Parts: sequence; C-alpha cells; structure tokens
Amino acid sequence: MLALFLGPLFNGLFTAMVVFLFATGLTLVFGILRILNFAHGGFFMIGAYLAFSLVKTFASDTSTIAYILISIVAGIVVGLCGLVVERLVFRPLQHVDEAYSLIATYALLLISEGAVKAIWGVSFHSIMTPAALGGALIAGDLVMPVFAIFIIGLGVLCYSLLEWILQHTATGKLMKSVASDPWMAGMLGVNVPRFYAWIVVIGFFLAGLAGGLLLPNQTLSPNLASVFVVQAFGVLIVGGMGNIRGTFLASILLCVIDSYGSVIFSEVPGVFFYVAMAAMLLMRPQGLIAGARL
Amino acid sequence: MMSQASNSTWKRDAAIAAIILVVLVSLPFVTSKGIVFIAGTLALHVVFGLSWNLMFGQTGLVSFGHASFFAIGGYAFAWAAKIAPGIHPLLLFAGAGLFGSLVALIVGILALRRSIGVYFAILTLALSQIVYLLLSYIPALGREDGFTGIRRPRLSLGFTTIDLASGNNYYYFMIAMCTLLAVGLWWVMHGRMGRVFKSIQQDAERAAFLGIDVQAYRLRSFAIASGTTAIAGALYAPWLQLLTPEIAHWTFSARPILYTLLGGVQSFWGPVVGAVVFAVLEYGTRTLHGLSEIIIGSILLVVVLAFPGGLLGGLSRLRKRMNRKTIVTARPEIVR
Amino acid sequence: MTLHDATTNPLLVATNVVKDYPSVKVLKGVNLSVAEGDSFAVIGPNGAGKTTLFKVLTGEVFADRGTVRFEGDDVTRMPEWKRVRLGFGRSFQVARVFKELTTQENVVIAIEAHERNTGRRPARRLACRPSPDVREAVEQTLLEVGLIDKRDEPARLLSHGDKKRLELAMSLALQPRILMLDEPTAGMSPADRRAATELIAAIRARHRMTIVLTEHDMEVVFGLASRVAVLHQGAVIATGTPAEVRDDAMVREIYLGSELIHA
Amino acid sequence: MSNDFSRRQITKSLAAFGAASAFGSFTRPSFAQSAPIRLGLIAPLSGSQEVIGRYQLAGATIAVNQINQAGGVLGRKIELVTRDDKAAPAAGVAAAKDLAGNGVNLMFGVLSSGVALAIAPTLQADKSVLVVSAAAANELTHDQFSPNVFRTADHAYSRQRALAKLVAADYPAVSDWTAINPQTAIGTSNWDSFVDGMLQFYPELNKKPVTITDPIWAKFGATDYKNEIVQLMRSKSEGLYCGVYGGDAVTMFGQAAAYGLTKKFKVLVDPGSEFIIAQAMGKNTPPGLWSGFHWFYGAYKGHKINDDLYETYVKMAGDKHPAGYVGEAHTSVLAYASAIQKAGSTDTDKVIAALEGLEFDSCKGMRKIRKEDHQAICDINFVQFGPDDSEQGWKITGHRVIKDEGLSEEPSPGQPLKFLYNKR
Repeated sequence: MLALFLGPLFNGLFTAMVVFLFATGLTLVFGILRILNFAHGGFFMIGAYLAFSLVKTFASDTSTIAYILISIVAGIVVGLCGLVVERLVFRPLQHVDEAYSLIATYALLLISEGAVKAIWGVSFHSIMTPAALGGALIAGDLVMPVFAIFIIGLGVLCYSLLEWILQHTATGKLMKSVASDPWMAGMLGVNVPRFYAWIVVIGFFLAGLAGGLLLPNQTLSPNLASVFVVQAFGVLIVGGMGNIRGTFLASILLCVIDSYGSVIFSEVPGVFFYVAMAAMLLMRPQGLIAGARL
Repeated sequence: MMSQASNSTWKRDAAIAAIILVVLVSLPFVTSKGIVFIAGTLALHVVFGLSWNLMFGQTGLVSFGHASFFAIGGYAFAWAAKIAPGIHPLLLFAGAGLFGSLVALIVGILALRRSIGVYFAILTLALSQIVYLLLSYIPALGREDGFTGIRRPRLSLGFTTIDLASGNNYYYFMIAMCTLLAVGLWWVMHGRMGRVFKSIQQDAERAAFLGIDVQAYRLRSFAIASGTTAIAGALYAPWLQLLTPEIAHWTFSARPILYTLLGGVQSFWGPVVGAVVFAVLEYGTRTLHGLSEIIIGSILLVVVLAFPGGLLGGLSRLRKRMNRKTIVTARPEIVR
Repeated sequence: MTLHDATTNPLLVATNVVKDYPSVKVLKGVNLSVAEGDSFAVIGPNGAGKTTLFKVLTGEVFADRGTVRFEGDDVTRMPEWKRVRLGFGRSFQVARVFKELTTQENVVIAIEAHERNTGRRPARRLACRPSPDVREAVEQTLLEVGLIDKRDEPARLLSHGDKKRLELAMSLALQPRILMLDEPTAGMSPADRRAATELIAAIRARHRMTIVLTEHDMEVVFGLASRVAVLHQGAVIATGTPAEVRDDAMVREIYLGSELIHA
Repeated sequence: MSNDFSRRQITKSLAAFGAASAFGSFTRPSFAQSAPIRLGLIAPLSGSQEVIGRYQLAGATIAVNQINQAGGVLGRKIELVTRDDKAAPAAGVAAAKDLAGNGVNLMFGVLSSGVALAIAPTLQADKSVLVVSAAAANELTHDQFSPNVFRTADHAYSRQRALAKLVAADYPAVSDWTAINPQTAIGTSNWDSFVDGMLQFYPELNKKPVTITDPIWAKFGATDYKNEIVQLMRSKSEGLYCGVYGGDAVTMFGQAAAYGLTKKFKVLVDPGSEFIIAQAMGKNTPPGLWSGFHWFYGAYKGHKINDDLYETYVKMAGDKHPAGYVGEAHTSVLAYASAIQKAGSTDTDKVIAALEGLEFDSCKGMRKIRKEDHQAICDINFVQFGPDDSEQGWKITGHRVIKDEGLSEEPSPGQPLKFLYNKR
C-alpha cells in the first residue's frame, strides 16, 4: 500500500530533480543575462554524448567516481563551448531585443543537433548505471532505486550549494547585484562583460554536467535536446523569473503533481505538468518566489 | 501630409501584394506540383506569421503557443465537416475562425488579466502543450496518427459550384482566402484599431492614461490573431487532407516567431520575407540528408548576427546608409 | 493635523489614503481636497511620497486603505483608463510619448482615444486613415502646442522640451476636467521652464481646467499654484494658498535650515 | 559498440545519391527509352526517425545497385531519387508532390503511418503510386485504403497476431498477460491485435482460457517510466507485452533494471524494436526478450537474395546487424522491378495492375500482394535477445519465422478492420 501513496511522490521527486538539474544552468543564464536559452538542451545533450564516449573509451566498468569525474569533464568541455557561444553570439546580441537572442539560441539548438548527428550518428545508445548505484532500497512494497535516490540527493545538494553561494559568499552577492542592476554594478567597477562570460560558461558547464550525470537515466539519441526544454522553461517561470530557489520549488511542485496526475488519470499521462503550470501562472503571475533575482 | 504618407504606404503595399499574387497564380503553369504544394503551404505560413506579428509587432504580446490555434482551427474544421457534411464550407471556415477566437477570448480573459510579457509567453506555451497532448490522446480526433480522410469540399456559390477537389482549384481557393486574411490583417494594423495596438505596444501605461482599455485591446489583438490563424489551420486541413498533433507542437509555434524576427518586426512584410526565406532554405536543403539542421541553423545565426533588426530592418538600414540622408543610429531600437 | 478646507466645490478628494510597499510605509493617511478650478501643487522633499500619492490619485496604483473620490464618486479602485474617461489627464515626470510613431500619429491616437472615451462612435469607414474631424482636431492641437512643423518627425527624435509639449498636447486632446502634471518642468533649463510654466498657465486659462501638479521648483509652484499641499513623510502637514503655506509655522519648523526644498 | 555505420553511411549516401540524383533530376530530360527508370524513396532522413530512414536508404541503394549490375529492368537502369519526410505528414506530402512534379511517380519507403496516411489520398490526382515499406497501420489497407497504395511489408495486425501465436505455442504455462503501451494510435492497435491473437491461439493451442489484464498506458516519448514500472511490479500477470518500443523501450528497461522488472515477468515481448534495445543496452539487455522484426537476415541463410543483401550491406555499412527496414526497402524495389518487368512499362496504371496479385521473391522468401487490399502476405520474423559477455554485450538466443497462415484478416478495403476475437 505504501507504494500506492508514496510511490508517485518518490517518482515525482526524482523527475523534479532531473528537471531541476537540467534547469539550473538555464536559470542562471536567464536570471542574469535575461536570455531564454533554447540551446541549453542541445548542450545538455552534447554533455551526455561526451560522457558516453568517455565511458566507452576509459571506463567500461563504470565506477561511481569515474562516472562523476567523467560528468565533470563533460561539463568542462561544454563550458568551453559556452565561452565560444558567449563571444560569438550572446555578446554581439546583448544590446538587441531579447527576442533576437531567442532565435539565435534556437539556431544553436539546430546546430548542436546537427553536430551530434555528424559526430555520433543517429543510433540509440545507453550506458549502465554504475554498479554501486544499481540496486534498490525496499520499504514495504515501495521500491526506491538507488540511482533515483542518488539523483534526488544530487539535486538537493546542487540546490543547497547554489543557494549557499548566492546567499553567503561574496561571489553570490556580486551575482545578485549584477542581476538586479548591471549598469550600477558596472559603475562600481565590476567588469560586467567578463562577468557575463563567466555566467555563460558556468551555465553551460551545468548543462554538460547534468548531461553526464543523467546519462544512465536516459536513452541517448539526437532527440534528447528538446526533451526537457519546455518543462525547464516552465519551472523557470513558475519559480519566478529565474531564481534558483523558485526553480527548485517549482520543479518539485509541478513534477509531483504530474506524477500523481499521471497515475490517477492514466488515460492522459503528462498533461498535469502543464495544467499545474498554467494554474500556477494564473494564480501567481509573479512566480513562486517573487521579486528576487537569482 | 498624413494622407499622402498613408496613401503611399497603401500603394506600395498593394503593388507588392499584386506582384506576389501574380507569381502565386502563375505557379501552377510554370512549375511542378511539388513547388505548387510548397507555395500553397507557404501562403498559410505567411498568414500564420502575419497574425503572430499582429500580436507581437503591433500589440507587444509574445505568444509561444500560436500553433495551438492553428491546430484548433484545423481540427474544428475537420471534425465539423465530418459530423455535419451538409454545412456550407465557407461557413465551416468562418466557424473554425470564430471558434479559435472564442478559445483565445476565454484564455485571454484569464491570462491577460495580469500576466503579460514572458509570463504570457510561457502560459501560452503551457496551454499549447496541453492542446498538443490532448490532441494526441483523443481517439475521436485520431490521436497522434492524425485526423484522416479530410475531403476537399465542393464550393457552391449560388451561381456556380466549384469542386475544390479537382485540379488546382483548392490551391487557388486557398490563395484567395489567404489574400483576404492578409488584407484583413493589413487593414486592422493600419486603421484605428491598429493605432491603438501600436500605442499599447510602445507604452501600455501611457496608452491607459489616454483612456484606452489596454486589457480589452490586448484581448482583441489576441482574439483576431488567433481567429485568423484558426482559419489558416482550417484551410490547411483539406490542403493536406490530414491533421496531426504535430501542428500544435511548440516547435511549430516557434515558426511564426522565426519568420517575424528573421524578416523584421517593424514592417508588415517582415513575416512574409521570413517565411519565404525559411521555405527556400528548407527546399534547398531537402536532399542534403543529415546536414539540413546545421545549414538552416547556421544561416539563421548568421542572419541574426548580421541583421539584428531582421532582414527588412537590415535592408532599410543599408539603404539609409547609402542615402546618407538620415543620421544612422547605432542600432535600430527594437521595441518589445 | 489635517487642514481640510471646506471648499465650495471639491472635485478630487483623498481621505486617509494609506499605501505601503513591502518594506516601507509610503503614505500614512493622506487627506486632501482639490476644488474645481484649483491649480493645486503638491510639494515636499524627495521621499515624501509625492510620486506615490500621484500614482494613487491617477490610478496607476491603488491605495491600501482610504478613499479617493472624484466629483463625489468613489474611484479608489478604479483603473486608470476608466478614470481618464471620467476626465483625468496626466503627464509623466519623464515625458512619455510613443517613440516609434510620428508626432502627428501620437496626437491622432490621443484624439481617437478621446472620441472613444466620450462614447462618440465615428461613422464606420473602410479607410484606414483618420476621419476628417480627427485630422482637423490634430491640426488644432499641434498648432496650440507649437509642434505643427514637426508633425512628421518620429517622436523619439524630438528634443526633451518638445516631447514634454507633445505629451501635453496628448493630454489636452483628451479635454480632461482635471490635469495631473507630475513634475512638468523636471530636467528643463530655466528658460524652457519659464516657457513651460507660461504654456501651462495659458492652457489652464483657455480650457478652464483644474490642475494638480507635483513640483520641486518653487518658482514654478508659486507661478502656477493657487493652492499648495505640503507632503512630509507620507502625510500632508499643511494646505493653503502659497502665501499661507510659506508662513505656516510647522512647515517652517520642519523645513528651515535643513535645505529640503530643492531648487 | 554497435552500429557505427551511420557516420560513414551519411557521407557516402550524400555523395552518391542524395545530392547528385536529386539535383540531377531537374535537368535530365526524362522518358527517353534508354533513360533510367526513376524510383522515389520517401524516408525520414532527418529528425527523430533518421536512424531508420538511413536503413531504408541503405536497403534501397543496394537493391538498385544489384538490379543495375544485372542489367536493369526492360533494359533500362534504375535511378534512386530520395526525399526526406522528416517523419512528418506535411513534409511527406511535400516530398511526394515534389517527386511527382519531377516526373517520379513510382514511390516507396515511408516509415511513419501518419506520413503514409497523409500521402495516400494525394496520389491519385498526381498519377503516382506508393509502395509502403514499413508503415504498419491497419487503416492503410482498410478505412483509408487508396488504390494507389501497396504495402510489401507486414502490417500491425498480422505481426502482432504472429507474436501471440509464438508465445501461445512456446509458453503454454504463461496464461496471464498484461502490457505497457504508449498512449498512441499504433500502440493501441498493436495491443488490440496482439490480444485478438492471444484470444484465438492460446485457447486453440492449449485448450484453456487466457487472461488479459488491462495494460498500463504511458506517454509516448516519456523520459520517466517509474510510475508505470511500479504499477507493473504490482501486476500478477506473468507475460509482459512491452508496447513502448525503440528508444522509449530502452529508457523504460534501463529504469526498470533497479526494480527487477525483467525478473518478475516470465516472458517479455516487444512489437518491433528489432536491434534497437539490444544495441543500446548491451550487457543490460533484458534476457529472453522477443522482438518483432520486419526481416531477420539470420532466418534465411542459404536464400540467395538474403545472403547477397546481407553481405553487401555489411561491406557497405560496416555494420553486422542490418535492421529489418533494410530488407523491406530492398523488397519494395524488387517489387517494382518485377511489376515493371511484368507490365512492360513504367506507366502508373500499368504498374498498379502489375502489382495487384504480384508474387515475387524477396530477402525473406516469396511474397504475394493481395489484389483486393494491396497488402502483401509474407513471413513474420522474431528474434530473441539476451545479454552476453562478448564485446558487443548481447547475443541472439533464438529466432522464429511465422508463416502467414491465418494471421492476416480477410481483405476489406475501405472498411475498418474487424477483430475476430477481441470484442472490446
């Protein structure tokens, strides 16, 4: 009976953390640069493919450590891509309407899909969950895969870390001040362009990292790019214009609702995420966490 | 002065429209069926883009779910034509448009109350995802395999009856309808209501302090754009003779946005240019299997970087620079 | 505390208006009464709540508590566009015009808005351009504010003063009963300021409208205002004619020596 | 590990066929007697189904090359013209119109049923004919029947009933079946067909009734199946029909590993993922999974067409496991070749007449196209997979050929398919 009531909660939390891990970099870039990055999914996918290739080349029997290290390497490579994208695309478009960076990122999404096909081909791939994360914990009839617990923990850790950085470190305060008033920050001697470049690099790093970390959960195909994008946009906005706490809470809220909804109304799976999203936007147009940037 | 200015716009636009019409009408005589099919589809996409720009360029509303109205119009037409085959097709097309407007009205009353800007965008995105998923689940609408067996109707006009199923009749009918819709949109944009829209797009609060009921006019803009798109969707149903939920997908909603921004927001012709460029790109890369994404993506990127005001914005800047009449501002001020 | 004069014919009355923002109380029970034909200035130091009061009166934001009445009708929760239809007109601190449109189009929009506001439905016309009546009125208005030569210029290219004039023209086009001017001379040179003051005075005389303005510049205040209210820390501490206010003991006590009235 | 052919293949096909033939077709004057016969391949060559489109392109290319090396048809060479349908109906119709506009009226291919159903009603006006090489929707030979459409591949009804026959015969002890299905039209129609087969064959073969438990429905293209897996773990059924296929099945089985789903059920079957699950999952391949195949090369060793196709493919693509789509596209070209030979002409009407009732040999033996509903009667192949310690991580543990004897329904073009046993 436990599974009947708590199962959807557990699974909803897991999906929530998947969406959250995907959306962190997106939130950061949107919160500070106000760019709604369609290509985020593309670079998430590149991170996943990179991690896949690394696993195939270096670690046929994946240990948990290797898996995490590989994800970090994938994140760094994607972060470097971010540097290029920032220089060539985002920076020139900084003074133009946000809508134009939207097409630019859409174009980047297409390019990243094409690039993945050219490099890795179009076949489906998947890798094993590292042995240590393979089993499941069982409580009554509730089965909780260790990997899912790991991802939930990772999501919470990632959130806590970002929250701590934002609230308690000088870097975090700097980020918040640039986010709320870049002009003033520039006046006070912050090198805003370089700061933006760093944010994009970190945002892309997070995309690549998430790609690597979530690799065992997903089938790898060139369609992966657009799988989470719409949901991530949803939690980003429902959370409140790109603040990390809001994104975190919105991920949990929407995914848990969707999880229960899909179990109860199994004829229309997946609809409840969007129903909840629309309802939230109507009830709280300012977002869950209003006002705060980041 | 004013009358002269608007007169010249009218004449210029009418001339451009006439040239486009001549090309479209003569296509079946000079090219293959493949091109004619693409041109017909393009005409619908043009209306799709123009109506989106009525919201964005004219009223300052960003919708990420415009495709859902295209789908709503198409499915409404197909379903009505199936259960009530006796109804005059023109009534069905009008009905589909009204239905689209009605849905937009209901959504708009809720959504436009407070949330505008990116919230409205994401809200419409959420709604379009719901439409997309429901269309792919409802058995009566054919699920994700699509609504099949849509016939091209016979059009009785009192004095004569035209069988739209034969030859290129439906193509011509569609071109005529799209022209009507485009003229209608042009008229709305340039008339009294258009001026109100434009003022809201520029500064909604200022407009309110002129006594303009901003929400009501946003709603009007949303309803007109959605209704027009719904008619385009209804026209699409017998054109393809099949509807699939894909036409409600967010990637299809991205189309009018791409058209408009690619072509240029400020000009009426922006979405037209964007749609044509896109169609040419797609046609040109149709045999470059596996490379089309990279090519289309790169071209889009280059255009955005080179002409951040859209192709038409870039052109007019170039022309200004050549004429050296006006002081060229650093960048065109793009209004959101 | 209140100096609520029993005016003969109050047009706009604010009673105990309270407005809080999340962390600050901005208005703490403001009372004021503007009579028909007044030229009413709200003065006070920065942060006194002038702009917020202005927003509450015009309907840009709503009061948390208290009431705003116009001709005896409660308009506290009435949105700005409806108030405009009752006869409110306003200008902004930084002139707000429709930048991408021409001077003339700006005025056309205002005049057509006025047509709608007063419920006059123009004859259904197929033509897109404005009706002859509207074009006539535009011509008049542009002449009055002296922008007739710049009618086809995009508003964004107008000088600061011209933008202010255009904004005024748009407000005039609405033929308001009460014209609310938020710092009408902010950021102008002394010469422009004098010209603007004269223009406002002339318009007021010609159209016999009631004016409410906030202003920093005392010269403008004393040149235009028939009555003055002093706002301090979210409350009105004095109301009266300019001379009365200048002589008010409390005002002098609070202000003198601390350079609070900006020039 | 698995099929690396895609990268090499793309450059090759690009150079050889894609660009050259497509652009060439504009300039070349057609219809000279010695001019090549042009066949149009419509396949998803970009987008989400590209992986399968490339298989179809490979199979078609091989067939055309083989025929040309053997001297062509009616003394003319065959030329392949390819068009991308992106697995999207509108793009499919545009592709068909484009082909017809360029004088290519004999078309084949098409993976997605949606695309096939969209193209079907447009063919007559353009005097074109389409031979479907993969799209399995029953409607194509029923409600939405078009005299200009043929299907040389098996369809949903025959395939799923064959699967039911297989498990009814091989696993008589497993009498309670359930499913996880995508909430899609083909998902529903596959499952209904399978149930129809179970209700017929299980009692016939085992003299006892079979229990069908309501299936679990999942979102098509979902990224998370944990809720569905949890529900399946609570099921008392012993046989699982895994209707989610392809990449979705890989995701589902990957997530199910932690729950022990594959151990819970005694038999696992899949409607038609072919090699996708094994190739993607390697060592994690669910043991004993039966998968439906359009064509399995291993089942026809010794049959010349099969062996030639297999060898050429391996040489060309560097991939040892051609998917069934390779064989089906190959078959459609062969069908055209023999129909054109029989008709002595490439005229659309004559080719249609020749295709009706055509019997021809293919990589999986003789097929016969029914005159009434244009459906080919052919073998149905199944392969059983399991994990392995080898480099590739999986192996084939068995395969089965089910002859279409009493599997397909009676032809009823224009009428909806009526299930004989599944009366829900």
